[in-house]
Amino acid sequence: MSISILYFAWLRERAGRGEEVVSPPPTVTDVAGLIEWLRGRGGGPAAALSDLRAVRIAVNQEYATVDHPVTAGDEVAFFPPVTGGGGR
Amino acid sequence: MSISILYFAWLRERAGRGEEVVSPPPTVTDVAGLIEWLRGRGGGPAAALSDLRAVRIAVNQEYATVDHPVTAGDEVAFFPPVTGGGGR
Amino acid sequence: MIRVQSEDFDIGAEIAQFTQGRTDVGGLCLFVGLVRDVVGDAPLEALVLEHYPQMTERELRRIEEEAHRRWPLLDTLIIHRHGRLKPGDRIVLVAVCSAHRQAAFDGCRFLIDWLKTRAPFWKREEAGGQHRWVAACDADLGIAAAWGDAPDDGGEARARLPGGR
Amino acid sequence: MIRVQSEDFDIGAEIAQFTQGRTDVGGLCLFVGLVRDVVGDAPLEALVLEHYPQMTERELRRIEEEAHRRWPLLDTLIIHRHGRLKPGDRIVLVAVCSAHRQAAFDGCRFLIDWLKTRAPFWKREEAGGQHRWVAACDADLGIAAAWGDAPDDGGEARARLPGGR
Repeated sequence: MSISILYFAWLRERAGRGEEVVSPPPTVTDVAGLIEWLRGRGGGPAAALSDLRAVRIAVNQEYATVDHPVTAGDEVAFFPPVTGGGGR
Repeated sequence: MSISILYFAWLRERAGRGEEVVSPPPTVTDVAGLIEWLRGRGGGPAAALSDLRAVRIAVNQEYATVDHPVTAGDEVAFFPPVTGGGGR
Repeated sequence: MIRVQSEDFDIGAEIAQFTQGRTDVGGLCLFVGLVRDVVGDAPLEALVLEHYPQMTERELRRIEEEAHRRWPLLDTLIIHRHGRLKPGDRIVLVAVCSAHRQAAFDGCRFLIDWLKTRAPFWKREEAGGQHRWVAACDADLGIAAAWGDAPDDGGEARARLPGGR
Repeated sequence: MIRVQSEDFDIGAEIAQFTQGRTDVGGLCLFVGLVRDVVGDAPLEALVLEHYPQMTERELRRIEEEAHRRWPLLDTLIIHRHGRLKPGDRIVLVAVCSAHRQAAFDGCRFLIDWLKTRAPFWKREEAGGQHRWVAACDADLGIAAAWGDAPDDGGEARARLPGGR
């Protein structure tokens, strides 16, 4: 299956890419499995996802948790907690 | 002594005047005395001040109560509770 | 900054001038009060705002000072109109800028809440060929009082008159 | 109404259009967030705002719908910029109009509070030749949560990963 991965902010910098299309094995059925698989693959994305304390996830543009299922054609985004707006 | 009296909003309409300069006797030493004296004089101002439930007072442009002293040269204003601003 | 005027104001121009050249502002909060078109069930023809000029300036300045005392505000602006207004017309503008948005919101809301219960303006509505002085709103007094240290307008004069008349 | 753009916006023109031809608005509340000139002790050179376009639109629309669900708002407007900004530049505009000022203030503040914890924007500060991604502010999460039914951004991913890694 093919899944689009997006990285934003410092995760994008650490991953060394803003997006990629990956084809994990069918044993990957949720976000947790996808993260495990990406870590196992090594490189920038593995570094970006090495510490998940400040990582948020969206599946198909909706906030999600690691138990969210992933299937072919999904868009999975990894990013830090948001900091938009103004006047903090 | 001479005191300037101002009336606003419906008190002005009921008094039939927006301002007047009055010379009450020296026995008038506070706002309460002034109101009594104006009532005794009759006419529009007496009608305006007949029911004080919705009357507010300012002496020299400061909110005041009826026990506030009045002396020559003071400006005493009578008006309803304020209703400025917007977006009630 | 306080302005009381019969003329309309241009929100964009006022805000541009208000923050002109500043780079220390993190948040700007603005409130504009406008004349609504309906009074109860009747269409409003006009709203006439009367005020007590010398006292208005003084009270508005005091309200502004109180806001600066309570929050770290960089600047405040109050513009209040008087005279004859039509539905859709602007009545009042309150603007506050601060480094932080919480202070900007709190300061702005405080200014309009206190203004409505302190500044000597009175509204007269004209609708259906009749005119009616708008009664003060108890809710507004409660809202202003909720800020604490509620300002005193002297209260009901009757209650304090000897003999309670 | 939602707009996400790199260009600046004109507050006066936006507000004029926002209330154009309306006579049912009693109160308009506006918040504008601006780029401040200092980061800690260092002068800020630039602020770069990155975002997640498809998700941004969706989240902002959801936040707007939630505000309309909670208060009787006549209209709402959110404009958020992305890209490279300088000190003094406008970042975001949130405007709300309602028949009544309380709803206008509450709705406006709610929109900016939720936006700051939900809309997928990230700020990078450039100061002293270095750049630094702004960390999310715990206070902002608390502020958003105080509105009740706090929106969930999924929370800390680690905590939910099998084995807690």
